[in-house]
Formats: sequence, structure tokens, C-alpha cells
Amino acid sequence: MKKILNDVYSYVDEMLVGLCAAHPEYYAQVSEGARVIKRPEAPIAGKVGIVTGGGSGHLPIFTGYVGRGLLDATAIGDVFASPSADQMAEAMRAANGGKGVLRLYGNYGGDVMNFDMAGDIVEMEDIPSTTVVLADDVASAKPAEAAKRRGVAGMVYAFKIAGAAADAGKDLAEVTRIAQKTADACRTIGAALTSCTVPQAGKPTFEIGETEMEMGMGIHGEPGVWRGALRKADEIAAEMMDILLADQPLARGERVSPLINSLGATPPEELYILYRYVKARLDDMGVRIVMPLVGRYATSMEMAGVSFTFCKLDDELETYLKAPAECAFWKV
Amino acid sequence: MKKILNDVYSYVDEMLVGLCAAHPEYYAQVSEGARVIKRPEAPIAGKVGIVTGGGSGHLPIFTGYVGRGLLDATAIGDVFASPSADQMAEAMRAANGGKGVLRLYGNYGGDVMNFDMAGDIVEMEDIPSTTVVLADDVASAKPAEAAKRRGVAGMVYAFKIAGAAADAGKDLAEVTRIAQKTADACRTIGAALTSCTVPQAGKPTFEIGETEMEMGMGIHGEPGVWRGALRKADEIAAEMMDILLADQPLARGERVSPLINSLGATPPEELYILYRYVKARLDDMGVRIVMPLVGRYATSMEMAGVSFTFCKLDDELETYLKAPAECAFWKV
Amino acid sequence: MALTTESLAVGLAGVAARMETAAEELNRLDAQIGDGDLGVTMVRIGRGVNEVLGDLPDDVGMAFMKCVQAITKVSGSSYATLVATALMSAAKVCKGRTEVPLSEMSALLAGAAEAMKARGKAELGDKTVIDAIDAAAKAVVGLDDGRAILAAAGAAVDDVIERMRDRPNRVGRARIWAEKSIGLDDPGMVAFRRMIEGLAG
Amino acid sequence: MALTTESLAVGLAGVAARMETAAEELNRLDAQIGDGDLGVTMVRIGRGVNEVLGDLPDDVGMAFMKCVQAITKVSGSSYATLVATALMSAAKVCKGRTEVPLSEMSALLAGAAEAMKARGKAELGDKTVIDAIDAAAKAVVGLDDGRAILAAAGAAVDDVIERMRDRPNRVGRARIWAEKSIGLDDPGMVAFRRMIEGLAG
Ligand SMILES: Nc1ncnc2c1ncn2[C@@H]1O[C@H](COP(=O)(O)OP(=O)(O)O)[C@@H](O)[C@H]1O
Ligand SMILES: Nc1ncnc2c1ncn2[C@@H]1O[C@H](COP(=O)(O)OP(=O)(O)O)[C@@H](O)[C@H]1O
Ligand SMILES: [Mg+2]
Ligand SMILES: [Mg+2]
Ligand SMILES: [Mg+2]
Ligand SMILES: [Mg+2]
Repeated sequence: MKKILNDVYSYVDEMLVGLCAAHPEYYAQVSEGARVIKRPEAPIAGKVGIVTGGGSGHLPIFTGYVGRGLLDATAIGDVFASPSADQMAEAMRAANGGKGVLRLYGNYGGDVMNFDMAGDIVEMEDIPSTTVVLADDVASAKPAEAAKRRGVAGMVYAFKIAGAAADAGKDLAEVTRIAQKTADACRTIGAALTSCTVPQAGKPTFEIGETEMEMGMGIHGEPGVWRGALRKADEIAAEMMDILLADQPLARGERVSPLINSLGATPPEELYILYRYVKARLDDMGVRIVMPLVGRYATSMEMAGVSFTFCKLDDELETYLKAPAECAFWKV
Repeated sequence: MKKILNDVYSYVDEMLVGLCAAHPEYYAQVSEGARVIKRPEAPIAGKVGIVTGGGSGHLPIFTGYVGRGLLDATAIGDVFASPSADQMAEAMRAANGGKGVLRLYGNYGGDVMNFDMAGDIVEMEDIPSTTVVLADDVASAKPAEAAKRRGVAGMVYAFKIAGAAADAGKDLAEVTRIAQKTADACRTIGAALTSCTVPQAGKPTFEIGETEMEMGMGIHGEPGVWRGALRKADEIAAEMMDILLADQPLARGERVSPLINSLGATPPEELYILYRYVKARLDDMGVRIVMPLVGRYATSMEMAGVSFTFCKLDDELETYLKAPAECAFWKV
Repeated sequence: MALTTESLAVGLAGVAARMETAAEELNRLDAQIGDGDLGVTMVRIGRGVNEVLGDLPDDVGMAFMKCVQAITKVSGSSYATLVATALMSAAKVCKGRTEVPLSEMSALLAGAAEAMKARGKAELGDKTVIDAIDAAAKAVVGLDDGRAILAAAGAAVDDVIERMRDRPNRVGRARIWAEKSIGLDDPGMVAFRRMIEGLAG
Repeated sequence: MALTTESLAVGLAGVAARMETAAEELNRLDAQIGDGDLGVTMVRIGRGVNEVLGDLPDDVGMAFMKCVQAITKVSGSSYATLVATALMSAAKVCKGRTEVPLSEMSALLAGAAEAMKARGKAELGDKTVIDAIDAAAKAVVGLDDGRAILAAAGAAVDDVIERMRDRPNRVGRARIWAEKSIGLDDPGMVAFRRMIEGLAG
């Protein structure tokens, strides 16, 4: 296993210690070893709190997006494993500034069960809370079963836009509405070229041939739509765009923010080659591009591959997307 | 070759098209296909221009650091290959706002020859220029031959600090002095876990065993200090710090900005595990940490591995390091 | 016969012990269609609960609640959360009582199954632990003797594992390996079977 | 005999043609101790220069300068920049003249070697193209016939390649493979030899 670590069991804890040590202005541990990270100034009185959570191994997702105009707290599990309901309840307490808390996270069975459980726990403490679950991975279920889809890089838009709405002083119902609207506006498709390695597993999550790629693969190696020979950049981009547009058409005059995301090892050079295609085609379609994002926004450690997310915007979402925000991984 | 591209010969050009399309507020092509990128507002009258250049495949280095408070223009070669003197001269013209131009780049034979040649060319056009070459890779030559060392991630500090000095209105001699002082204050050591693949080569630059690492390896795969079994994170960090401190001691009360840099595939999780060690040890030594940088600042495409850079600071360098700056990859 | 905090503690200690020996089997089953951590999860649950057993309140409902807390603390695995959910539903029913007649066991199990369905958004027939609990609930209707209850529940679970084997898993991580899961035992159902063995001591 | 723009153009066309056939050999030699692109570089130089040959000014110095520009445009390889540097030094000497006696060839070569030393921060004996040019400069002292110059230069270069073979490369990319380079011909010296062959037609 080619990973830089001391001990597979301390991977997450040591990572969080380093993260908070490097960026104390953004991240603070709620208590040592709790794996709950909050903004140092949280809870912020009078502001709706936003929490997320999920498995480690996806930086900047989840913890990275704790920051001004973004999230208030997060609960972190082992690599690719849900944090416990207990941690999530703790994150909600840390985020609650008296106006309630939005739970905003990706649609994975374990995470959903635990966040619901956490909601039950803090309800007893009179913390009102709501839930918005991202289910943007179009490859993970047919449109008819869209609610079963997994949540992937669309989270980045939901964090940003909901975070801006909370920052603007909106109440819990309103922040929740806007978060849900963002979640509904996001579609993502991924393609993997190589596997990553979960430290505790010690070997690659899946095998894939030297010249193969897998279209539609999930960020933990969940099976995709097809596996076959590695294609040219423009062919890959074309197919990914076709899939996204089939699920959520974009008409002339509409606007979209595209996120061309590296799953980890794929370098920015190659993301820009892909973006070149995406931009030309959207221009051709007469679709207006707003704040294109190209980089590593939602990853699977050292996995090579990319995902495309299209977040369809209207005036409201565009305003919140462009509002100032700040964390160690992203400044707007 | 597991790379996302259309054609190995158009890799660089398509990358630059995508980069400029994604971030037109930061990057503009001087002319189509010229592989010379400048700030859209360059040349900036009355400001000293700063240019850099070198091979592609190191984003954010080189082109990424074109931006306010950073660089004015850059000349880009094929992956890992020097741009031509002609491109460099073009970059210097694009950067010259009438106060002369600093050439600030890494110590590689081809780059040095070409930048010197470019200096000869623009001298005929009455553009005054100076040179500062980064030679921060301590593994590439003994202290006695320090001038022969290669330039690696220390460039990030030189770009930032010299860029701030130029932004502050300093003249060419002064910007040059400050850039040289920064170059002298930087020491870097790298360690590689896997190779990257140069598109035109089509296969990994070097072979390395499934459980091996190489200490001191250069960013193009130049041989290092030792090759052996992959060590634990803290052991790697300790050795890298030992090497840096032997070359440039840090006494109690002195200050340093440490850069824990991924060469590409190594995820931020693992950088933070390393930073945890670095921070604890510097704290222990009574050395003050200023603006620690953890992330992908100077890469070799999909190479797995890390580099540590220590930039020793005084009041002057610290002020410029913390001054505002902005490019698509980094905002201060 | 009645359930008291004391008998609950004895039973749960037995479960914790059985989990240590069952861990390998459960990891192996989970690895075939999931992430292979179910044994680890069960050991964590067992050890977590073990830590609070010496210190349970007499109120059976509160005793259940304490176990819920212990479990949500040590694991975020689906199964741990489902077990915690089941115990929470029992806690609500038993709250304020120091003795709960074993004749209520069927209703407790049925209530747990309902809570788990809601939590996991699963249905009967999806080949999950819920099918096993539902079968147990039905098998112990009218029984009020501990041994008899465990025997009937165990047999019912064996039977439903058998009946479900050739069907696909429809929820949880195993859903994406639905075809592959045909012919394999659901790890969560087997874990419940081992818990019953643990209760039987 | 004298060097004119016309004879220069004929000679360079011959060099360009020879580079097309030498490319593979030069790539192979460079791959052993460098990045394997020297053949590609020489082809680029040849084609770049070819494009301006039809359009050279009569001033021999200016003609050299035009070639310099053509070369710095097409390649940033070390060798291209060294060749451009050499031609630039010749340009300075020949500027303002339409005829340059071939008896100056030794001085032109020696001047080029000096300029390249400065550009590449290399010394004689570092096993680079500079050793070859220096040897050629010395071999053609006093000669003023084109054929004789090419023959003497070619022999001298063959000889220096031979003599240097068992020494290590000390500058450029090959420096890091110094040990490995012992026993191998320096690709830049061989490229210069092939250029002489091209000039000879
Ligand atoms: N949504 C669900 N509803 C009911 N039971 C479930 C659900 N998800 C998982 N299970 C049960 O839990 C078992 C797997 O538990 P566990 O290994 O903890 O899951 P994971 O590791 O995926 O979090 C399954 O065999 C199944 O019986
Ligand atoms: N600094 C230098 N000084 C003199 N000659 C050099 C220098 N560097 C390279 N060379 C010559 O150039 C040849 C390699 O050229 P080239 O393949 O273009 O280099 P690179 O690909 O590393 O830029 C060497 O064989 C040597 O003769
Ligand atoms: Mg599992
Ligand atoms: Mg699990
Ligand atoms: Mg070469
Ligand atoms: Mg080269």
C-alpha cells in the first residue's frame, strides 16, 4: 500500500490534528479525538447552523468546507465509513446558534440512518433540525429512482449556496428550501481510471486494467455504467455531458455552473483539457457559464478519474453561489 | 498510459486553452498557440514585471501563479521541457511595464540557457532585465555546490514574495534583491512514491517497486539520495526535516514558513499527517511557524510523493509573504 | 417471567461474549457483498455495551436508553444504528417500568422491526435483519418463558435465513451487488441469529 | 573561397536534409543519458531553418541572425539554444559583410565555442558539443578551401568523440547520469558530426 501514514487506525485522527494545526483560523476540534470539527467561532448566535458529515478520504469534502459562508461543523468517520450518530449529534450541538440546524450531506445508507438518529437525539434537547440529502450521482440509479442516487460532488454547490443563505440571515426553513433547490439542480457523473486504497483495507478497492476506465463509477468504487478501454478526453467529456444533459436538459439562455473535478490523482492539466471541451459545447448550446470550477473539490484520495457536475442556476442560486466564502481549500 | 488527453502533441496547447477559458480573469494568451500566458491587464505601467517559465506538467507551477501580487507572464514548454528563448522574450515583452523585468525561475540547464538568450534578445529592444534562479533542492547537490541545485517548490515563495514587492512599487533592483533573498532562504527536499508519465513518452518516467520510495528524487524523476522500503509518515517527515535543518539551521525564536507539498497523487489527508509531525517538532524547537502551506503547490502531474520546503523569514519577507495575492490556485 | 435490568444485563453480557467469537464469520459474510466490517461492528457494540452493563438504572426503559447511547458512541455502521434504533423503540415501551413481562416480547420485537424499517427505509422481503426480527416477533407470539422464546426465535430466524438465501439483497451496501447476493446469507440476519445464541448463554 | 549568403543557404539545406535521416540515431543516443529528444530537436531546427533559407538577406551576418530567430522559435532544447548561440556569435562577426573568407572559419568556430561555453556554463573536457567545435576550430586553422575544411573538421570530431568516449558527461541533463555516460558517445557531439556531413552534401 503506497500511502504515507503511521498507522491505519490513526489515519483519520492524525489527519484531523494536522488539519486543525495548519489552519486554526478555519478548523477546531470540538474535543480531542471526537472527530467533530467546527468553525472556531461556532456556534454563531442568530445564524442557522449547517452540518455535514460522512467518511474520511474525500478532502476537501467534508471537513474542508467548514468555514465562513459554508459549513459550521462536521462529523467525520473512518475512511469511507459513516461517523456515528453520537458524533453527528455533537456536530449539531456545535453548530446550533439558536436558530436550528440543517443537516446537509450525501445519500448513503449509513449516513442517512445516523443523521436521522442524531436528529432524534438532539430533538430531545430542543434543537430543531432539518435534512437535505444530496443525490446527484446520475449513474447510481435511473431517473425514476432518483431519490436512491448517491450524493457526490454536488455537495460542493449545496454547501456553498446554503452556506451563503445562512450567512445572509435566512431562517431554517428558508435555508433548507434553498439547499434542497440546489440539491435538485445538481447532476454529477464520474469516471474512474484507477482505484484508491482504503488504509484499513491495505489494498486497492477494485482492480482495473492498465488501459481501462469505468464510466459512472462511484467515489468508493461502486460499479458504474460500463468498463472498457480508456477513451480520448473529448470522447469522455462528450459522453459525460450527454449523460448529464439527458437527465437535466439545458436550453439556450439558461445558465449552469460546471464543476470539472479530479477524484485525486488526475492532474489539473487534464481537467483543463476536459474543460476546454465542456466550455466549447456549452457556448455552442447558448448556455451561459457561471463560475466554472476546475480542480479537486471532492476526491477519493489517490483515485485517478474525474467527475462532472452541472449545477443549473437561477438568479437566487447564482447570487448565493457568488457570495463570499472562505475555507482552507476554497475562497470565493 | 492512464492519462486523460486527446493527443500527446496537443496536451499543452489544449491545457492552456482550457485554463484561460476557465479563468479569463487571471490568464490570457499573448497570442493563440504561443504558449505565453500573461495577466489580462499586463503589462502594468510603472510596475516591475516578473516572468517565469519552464516545462508543463507542474501546475500550479508555472502558469498558475500568474496573477495579482504574483507573476505577470510565463512561457510554457512541453511537459518537462524548456520553452524556447523566443517564448521567453515574448513573455518579457508582455510583462514589461517600463520598469524592467525580473526573470524568476528554476535552475535547469535548458531553462537557464534559454532565459539568458531571451535576455540577450530583449536587451536589443531596450528592456532591462535581471535574473534570479531558484536552486532550493538540497538533494540535487552538496552545499559546496549549492549553485548547481535544481529549483523546485521554493519557487512558490519566490513568486509570492517578489510579486508582493513588485506590487508594492519597488524598483527592479529592489525586487531582484528581495527575490534573491527569498531564493537564498528556501530549502526543499522531495520524496517520490510513484512515477508520473510524460504524455509524449507514453510510459512511466521511472520504475519503482510496489513498496518502495525514493528520498531526494527530483520532480522529473532525477535520482535521489536513497531508494528503499516505504517508511512510516513520521519517519519520512523526520528525515526530510533533518536534511533541511542540516542545510539551513533554525534557531529558537527564528521563524519559518513550511510548505508540505503533494507532488500530485498524494492526497491532502496524508499531507496533514506529515504536517502534524512538522508542526510538533518546530514548536518543540521554539521556531515560530508563519503561514504554513499544505497542499498541491508544485507538482509532477500524477506522481505520488511529497516535498517539504522551509522558507526562513525575517520581517521583510514575512510582510511580503502575507501581502494579498490572487490567482486561480491560491488566494492570500 | 419478566425482563428486568438484571436479566437484561446478563443477556447482553452473553451477547457481547458471543460477538467476540462470531466476528470472523460476520466479517467474512459482509465482505462478500459489503465492506466486510460487520464483525468489527458487532465486537464494538458488544464492548461498548459491556462497559455500561455494571451501571444500568433499574428502569428497564432507561437501561435500554443507556445501551443506545453506548452503541451510537462506538459505531456509525448501519447495523449499529439499526440495533440502536431497535433498542430505542424498546426503551420507549419499557420506560418507567422495572419489570416487563416476557409476554410482551413479541410486541417489543415487532415495534423494533417497525422502527428499523422507518430508519433504514427498508421493507419486509428486502433481505435484511428486519426480516429476521419480524420472523422472531411472529414466532414468539403468546410465549412468556425465556428459554422457549429464545428457542422459537432461533428456529424462526434459521428458517427465514434459509428462505431468503436465494433472493437478492435490496437495500444497504449489498443493493449494488444484488445479483451477486443471490445464494448468500444476509450478514445482518446471521448477526441477529448469533445475538440470540448469545442471549441463550 | 568565401562564405556568402548563397553558399550558406546551400550548406544549411544540406544540414536540414541530413537531420531527417539522423533523427533516429540521435534520439537513441540521447535516450541513454538524457530525455531522448535530440533527434526531434535537430529535425525541428532543420525544418525551421529551411523555412527561412529562401529569404535570407545578402548581409551574411544578418543571414545568420535570421537563422537564429528561426531556431529560437521552434525549440527550447539545450542543443537548439546552443546552436542559436553559436550562430549569433557568427552573426556578430559577419555583420555588414556579403563575403566572409573561409580562412576565418577557424576563428568563427572558436568564437562560437566561447559563446556556447558562456551560455551553457560548460568547460572544455565536460564532454559536450563544445569539445567537438573546439576540436574542429583547431583542425581548420589556416585552411580556406571548403572541402578541406569539412574533411579536417569531420576527422577532428571523429577523433574527439573517440577520445571522450570513456569519460563522464559533466554538464546538462547527462550530468546526473555521469557514471552511466562513461563508454557512451555524447549525443551533442555526434549531432555536430552529422551537421558537418550535411554541409558536405
Ligand atoms: N437500510 C437498511 N435497512 C435494514 N437493514 C439494513 C440496512 N442497511 C443495512 N442493513 C443490514 O445491515 C447489515 C450490514 O451492516 P453493516 O455491515 O453495519 O453495514 P455497513 O458496513 O454498510 O454500514 C446488512 O446485512 C443488513 O442486514
Ligand atoms: N550546458 C551545456 N553546455 C554545453 N553543451 C550542452 C549543455 N547542455 C547540453 N549540452 C549538449 O547538448 C546535448 C543535449 O541536447 P538536448 O537533447 O537538446 O538537451 P535537453 O533535451 O536536455 O534540453 C548534449 O549531448 C551536449 O552535447
Ligand atoms: Mg459492513
Ligand atoms: Mg461499514
Ligand atoms: Mg535531450
Ligand atoms: Mg529536451
